[in-house]
Amino acid sequence: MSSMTNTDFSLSIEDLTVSFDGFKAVDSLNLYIDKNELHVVIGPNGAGKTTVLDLICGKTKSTSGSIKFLNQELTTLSEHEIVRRGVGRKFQTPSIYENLSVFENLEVSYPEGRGVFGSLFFKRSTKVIDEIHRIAQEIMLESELETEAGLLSHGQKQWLEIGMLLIQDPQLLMLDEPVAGMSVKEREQTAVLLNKISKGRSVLVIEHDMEFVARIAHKVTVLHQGKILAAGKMEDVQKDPKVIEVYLGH
Amino acid sequence: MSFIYDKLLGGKSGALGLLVLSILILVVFPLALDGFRLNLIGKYLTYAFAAMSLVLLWGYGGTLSLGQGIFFGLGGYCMAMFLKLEASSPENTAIQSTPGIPDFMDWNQITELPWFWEPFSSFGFTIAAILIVPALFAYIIGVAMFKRRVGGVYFAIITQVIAVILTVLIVGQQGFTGGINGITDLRTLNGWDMTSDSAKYLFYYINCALLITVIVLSRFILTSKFGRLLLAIRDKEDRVRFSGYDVANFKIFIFCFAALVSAIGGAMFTLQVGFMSPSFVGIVPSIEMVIFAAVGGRMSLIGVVYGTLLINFGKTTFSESFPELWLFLMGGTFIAVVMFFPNGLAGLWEEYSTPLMKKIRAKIQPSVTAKPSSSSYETKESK
Amino acid sequence: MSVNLFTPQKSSTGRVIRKPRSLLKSLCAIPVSLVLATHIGLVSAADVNTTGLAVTDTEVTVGILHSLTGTMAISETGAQQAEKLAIKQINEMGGILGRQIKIVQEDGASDWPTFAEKSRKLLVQDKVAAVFGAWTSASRKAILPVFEKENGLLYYPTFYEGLEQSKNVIYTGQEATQQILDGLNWVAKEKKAKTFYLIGSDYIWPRTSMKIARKHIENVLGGKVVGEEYKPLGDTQFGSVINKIRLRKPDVIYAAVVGGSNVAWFKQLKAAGITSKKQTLLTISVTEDEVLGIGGENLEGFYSIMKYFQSQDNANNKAFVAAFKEMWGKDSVIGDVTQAAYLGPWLWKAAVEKAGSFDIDKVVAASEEGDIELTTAPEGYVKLDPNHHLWSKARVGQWMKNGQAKVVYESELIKPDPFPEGYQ
Amino acid sequence: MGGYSYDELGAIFAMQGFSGISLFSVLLLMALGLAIIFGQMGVINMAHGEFMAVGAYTTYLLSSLTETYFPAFLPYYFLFSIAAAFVIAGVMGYLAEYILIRHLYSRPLDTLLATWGLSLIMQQSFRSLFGAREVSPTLPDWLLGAYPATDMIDIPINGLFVLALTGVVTLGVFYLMFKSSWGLQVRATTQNRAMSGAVGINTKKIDRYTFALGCGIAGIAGAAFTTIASTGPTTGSLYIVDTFMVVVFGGAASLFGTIASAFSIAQAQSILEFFISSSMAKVFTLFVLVLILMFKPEGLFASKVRR
Repeated sequence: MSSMTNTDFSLSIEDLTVSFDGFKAVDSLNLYIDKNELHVVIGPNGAGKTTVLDLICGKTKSTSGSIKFLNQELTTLSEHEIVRRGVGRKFQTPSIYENLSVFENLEVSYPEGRGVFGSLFFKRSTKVIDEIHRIAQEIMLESELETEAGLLSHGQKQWLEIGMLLIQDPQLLMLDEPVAGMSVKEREQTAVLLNKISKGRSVLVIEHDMEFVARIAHKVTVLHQGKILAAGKMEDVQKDPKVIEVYLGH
Repeated sequence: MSFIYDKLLGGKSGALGLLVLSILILVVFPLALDGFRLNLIGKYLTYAFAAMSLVLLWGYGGTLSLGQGIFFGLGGYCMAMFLKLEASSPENTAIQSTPGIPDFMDWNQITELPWFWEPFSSFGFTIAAILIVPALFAYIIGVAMFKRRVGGVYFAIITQVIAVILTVLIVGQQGFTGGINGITDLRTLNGWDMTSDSAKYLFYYINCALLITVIVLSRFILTSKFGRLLLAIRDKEDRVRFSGYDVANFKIFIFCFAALVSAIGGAMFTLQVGFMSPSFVGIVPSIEMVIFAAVGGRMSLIGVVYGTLLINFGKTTFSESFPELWLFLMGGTFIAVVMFFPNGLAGLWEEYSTPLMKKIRAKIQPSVTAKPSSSSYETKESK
Repeated sequence: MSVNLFTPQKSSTGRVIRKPRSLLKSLCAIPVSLVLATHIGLVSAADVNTTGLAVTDTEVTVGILHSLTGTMAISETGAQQAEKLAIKQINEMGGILGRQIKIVQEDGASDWPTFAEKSRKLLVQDKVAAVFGAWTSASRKAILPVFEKENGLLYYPTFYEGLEQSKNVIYTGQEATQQILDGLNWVAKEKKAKTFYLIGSDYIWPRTSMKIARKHIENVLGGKVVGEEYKPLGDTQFGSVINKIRLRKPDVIYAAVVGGSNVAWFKQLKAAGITSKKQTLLTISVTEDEVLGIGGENLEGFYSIMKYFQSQDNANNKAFVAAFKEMWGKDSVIGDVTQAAYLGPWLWKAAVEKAGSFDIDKVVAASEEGDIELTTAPEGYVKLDPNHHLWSKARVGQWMKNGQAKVVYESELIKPDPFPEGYQ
Repeated sequence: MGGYSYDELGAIFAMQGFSGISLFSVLLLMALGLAIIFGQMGVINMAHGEFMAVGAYTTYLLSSLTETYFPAFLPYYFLFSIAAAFVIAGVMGYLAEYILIRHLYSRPLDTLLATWGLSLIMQQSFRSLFGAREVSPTLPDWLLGAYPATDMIDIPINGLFVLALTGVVTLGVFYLMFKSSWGLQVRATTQNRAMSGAVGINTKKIDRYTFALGCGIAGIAGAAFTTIASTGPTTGSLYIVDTFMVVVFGGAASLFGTIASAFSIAQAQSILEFFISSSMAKVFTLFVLVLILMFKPEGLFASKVRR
C-alpha cells in the first residue's frame, strides 16, 4: 500500500462543508470509516445526519471539502457513478418499487444490464435467479418472491430495500434509520442481519434508537448542528457530558 | 419460439389480444366497410401510433409529453415534402413564375428551392428522415431536459411550449412550410396515383402492418429489464438512480422511441389523407393524443388502439348528429377517465372479463388447479 | 334565370326578376324545349337521373359544409344561413328541373382534415349534386383534391387570394385583384395617399393580398410602402405595431387582420388615439359580421372595400335582407361572404337548368360558357366568367357607429383575374 | 433612425415603454390567479383561461342588461362587473374544486387532464349560452380613447385602467397571502399539509378557498380584457400557454417571481416586436424561456429549500 495517510480507511471525509443560503448544514466534518466497520451516526433532529449521507452518495453537492472512497474522490462524480464505485444507500422511508414483485425489485437492482441497451437485452439467466434467491433468503423474504412489493409489511419493505443494495455487493453500505417502524421481533432480526452483512464491507448507519445502536455499533459519531460533538465507542460516547447535555437539553 | 411467444407477443393473453386486433383491422374492417369508411379507420389508426407512444412514455415511463404532435407533425411533414416535390414538377407548375418549386413558395416570392427541401426529392432520404429527424429532435430535447432533471409537470409544460413554438414557426415561415394551409394537393407517390382505391387499400394494409410491428417491438421493450426499469423510474426515480443507473439515458431513449413511433403515424397520415398542416402539431392535437391514450388505458398498447378508434368514431358520429353535445361528451369522458377509470378501456376489460374468463374456464376444466409455471416471474403487462 | 320568369311573384326574391331583357338573354342561351320542359317539370327522368348522383324524380340532394363548431363557426354561420335561405327560396319556386332540393349538412368543425373527411362523405356516400361550403383557404385547399378526385362541384363563397382555378370549384367571392386594386386607386385619388402601411394576419390570404397591393402601390400608383407587418392569428397585442405606425406616419393604413385579432386591433387603435379624424384606414377584412364583434364605435369613419354591403340601396338587396331577417331573426347582420354564399345555389340553379342535367361535367361546361348571370344578386348584378370566378363591382364603405356602412364608391364591373400578370 | 427628430424618437420611446408595461400588466393579471393555484396547491389548471372567459362573459351580460334596463347606469356598470366577475368565477372555481380537483391532489398530471376536460365543457357551455360569435360589451366612454400626455404622446386609457387594476389586485393578493392570518394558513398548508391539519387548520377548506380565489382573480382578468380584445368561446385557450410560461418562468409559489417574470417576458416580447416580425418575436421569446428553464427548472425565483 502507498504511504498516504488515509489508505487504511475505506471512507475518509475531510473538511466537508455544505451550506444552504448561508446556513451550514454540515460544517468542516471529518469522518473515517474502516473496512469491516459498522459505524453509527446519531444526533438530534436537524443535526445534519441525512445530509451527510446525501453528500456521500452525491444527492447533494458539497460546498467544499473532500469525500474519498477507496482513495477515489466522490464529490465530482454523479450519483450512478458513485453507486457503481461500490456505494449503496438506503433511504429513510422504504424506497422500493411497489408495483413490481419482490423478485423484480431484486432483479432491477442486479448490477448487470445497467445501460440502455444492456437492459434491453438483459437475460434472466440461472445465475441471476440463483443470486436473487440467495439474497431473498438472507433478507428473510424467500417465500414472498412473487408478492407485489407494495403488499409487504413495513419491516419487510425495509429488508427488501437492504436486499436490493446487497445484491449489488457494495463496499460501503449506508442505511438511514433501518429499523424505524419495526416490531420488536423485526428489530432483533435486523440486528442479526446487519451484523452479518457488515463482514467484508463498511456499513454506515443513522439511527435514533439507542438500544439498537448499542447492539450493533462498532463505532459511534455524535453530530450536532453539522459538527462532530463526540466520537468513539458507544459506552464512551454515552458518558460524554456534552452529548448528555445536547440530548437532555433537547 | 418461447422468446417470440413471451417477449414479442406478450404471453398468452397478449398474443390473444394481438390476434383479435389483427383480425379486426386486417380482415373484419376491410370486409365490412366501404372504401370511404375504411380510409377513415386508416386515418384514426395513424393517431393510434401517437397514443401508443404515450403508453411507453407516460403509462410506463411516467413522463407526460404534451408535445407528441411535434413528432407526429415532423414525420408527416417529411413525407409531405417528398410528395409535394413530386407534385411540383416543372410540367405541373408551368403556370408559376418559377416552375418546379411548390406552389406556396411561388406565392411567397421564393424563386429557388430552399436547401433543406432539396434532399427530399429522394424517397430513400425521405424514409430515413422520417425515422431520424423526429428521433434526433427528441434526443436534443431529451438530453437538454432529462440530463437537467426537468420532469413531471415542468416537462409537460415545456413540451407544450415547444409545440407552440413549432406551430408559430411553421405558420410564420409560410414560404418554406406552406403556412397555416399546410402542404396540400399531394397526389402521386413515385408516379403512382395515391388517391386511387387500390392505393388506399395498400396504404391501409401498410399502416396496419406497421402498427402491429410497433406493438410487437414495444412489447419487446416492455417485457425486457428496460420495461421494468421504466416502471421503477416512474415509481421511485431516486431509488433507480441510487441503484447505479443513469436514469436520464433511459428517459431519453424512450422519448426518442416514442417520437419515432409518432412520426411513423404522421407519415402514414400524410399518405392516407393527402396533406399535412400545422393543425397536427400544436397543443390541441397533442392533448387529444393524450386523451386517446387515457381512454384506451395508458398501460395497454392494444387498449389505446381501441381507445383511439372509439373516440374518433364517436367524434365523427356525434359531430354529424349532435355537434352541440360532442364537446360535453368529450370533456366528460376525459374527467370520468381520470377520476374513475385511470386504466381506461383496458382496465375495464380486465376488471370485468378476467373474472368471467375464469368462471368459464373453471366450468370447462374443473380439475385444473393453479400450478407454478416457468413464467411465474414474468412481468404482467396488462393485456 | 328563365325559371323565375314563369314563377308567380309570390316570394320576395321572385319579384326582382321581371326585366324582359333577361328573358331574352336566357332564351338565347337555353334551348327552348328545355325551358318549356323545365317549366312543366316534365324533363324525362332518364335524362336527369342517370348521372350517378343522388337525384330522384322528385328530389336532388346537395351538401352544405361549413364549421358549426370551433373557431371558424363565428364566421361561417352567416354563409350557411344564406345558402339555406337561397335553397328554401328555390324550393318554394318549384325547385330545379322540377326537383326539390334536399340538404345534407355537415360540420367541418374548423378542422381541415374534418373538412376533407366530410367532403368525401358528401361526395362518395351521399352522392350530392353540389356542395356549398368551406370558408378559409386552408379548408378549401384541404378539400380541393377530394373534389377533383371524386369529380364533385363546390361553390366557394369567400373572397380569397386567387392563384387557383379548379374545374370543380365555382368561386362566388372576389379574388384578390377584384378587391384590392380599385380600393387602392380610390384611396390614392380621393385621399391623395402616397404612403401606405400594410398590416395583416399571418397566413396566405393577407400575404398574397399585400403582395398584390404592394406591387400596385409601387408600380402603378407611384406610392411608397412604409411598413409591412404580419401578426400571428389570434394575437391580441398590437401596442408595438401601433407605435411603429406612429413613427412611420403613413397616409393610409391598409389592413387585413382577421378573427379575434381584428377586435383587439381596432380597440387598441382607438385607445392609442388613432381615429378616423387623424388617420385614413382601409381594410379588406371587415364586413358587417366582424363589426358586430368590434363595435361600430371603434370603427367609425374607417373604410372597408368589399363587393357587398348590407346597406346597399337596390330592390334586390332590400328583398334579400328582408327575407334573411325573416328566416334568421331581426338582429341578423349580413356581410360580404354571406351575400356571396347566397349566390351559390342560384348560380348552380342557372347552370343546371342551362345544362338540363345535374351531371357535374355538363353543369361545369354550362358554367364555363360565360353567359350565366344573376340579375337578382343582392349586390346588383354578377356574371360567371369562364375562369369560374364572378364579374363583380368593388365598393368602398365607410363605417358608421351603428355598425352599417355607407357606400361611398362603386367601381365598374371588374373581370376576375385569378392569376394576375405583373402581380405575382 | 435617420429622418426622425429627437422629439419623435422620445415620444415613440415613451409609448413603446408604455406598451411594454401594458403587456406586463396584462400578463401579470392573467398569471396571478394561476400562480396562486399552481404555486400554492400544485394544481395545473388548464381551465384557467375559461375562468377568465367567465369573467369576460359576466361583463358582457351585465353590459347588455344595463343597456336594456338601466341605460343611465352605463358609465358605472363596468366597476360592478369586475366585482361580479370575481364573485361568479370564484364561485365556479369553488364548485370545480369541490366536484373535481379535491380528488386529484396526489396526481398533478391527472389534474392537468381533468381540468382540460373541464375546459372543453366550459367552452361548449359558452357556445350554447352566448353563441359562437365573439362578443364585446359596450364600454363606458371614459374607458375609451387616449389621454394626450403631450402633442405626440397618447396614452391609452384602457391600458392605464388595466395597469391600475393589476396594481390593486397584486397588492390585494400580497396582503392576503403575506399579511393576513388566512394567508398564513394557506402557506402553512402548502408547506406541510399533515402538520397544518394537526394544528387545527381546516386544510380542505383552505384548498377550496385558495382555488376559488385563483379562479376569481382569473375572472377579474377576463373582465379587464374586454377593454382590449373580444371574447369568444375559445378565447381562454389563447391565453393559457402564455400564462403558464409566466408562472413557471417566475418560479411557482413566488409572488415576486411572477411579477418579475411577467415584466421580463412582456418587455422582451414588446421590444422584439418593434424590430422583428411578431411571429419571430414570439418564437424567440418562448425559445429563450425554454432554454432558461432547462438550466433553472424551478424558475427564476424559486426559494431554495433544503431537502
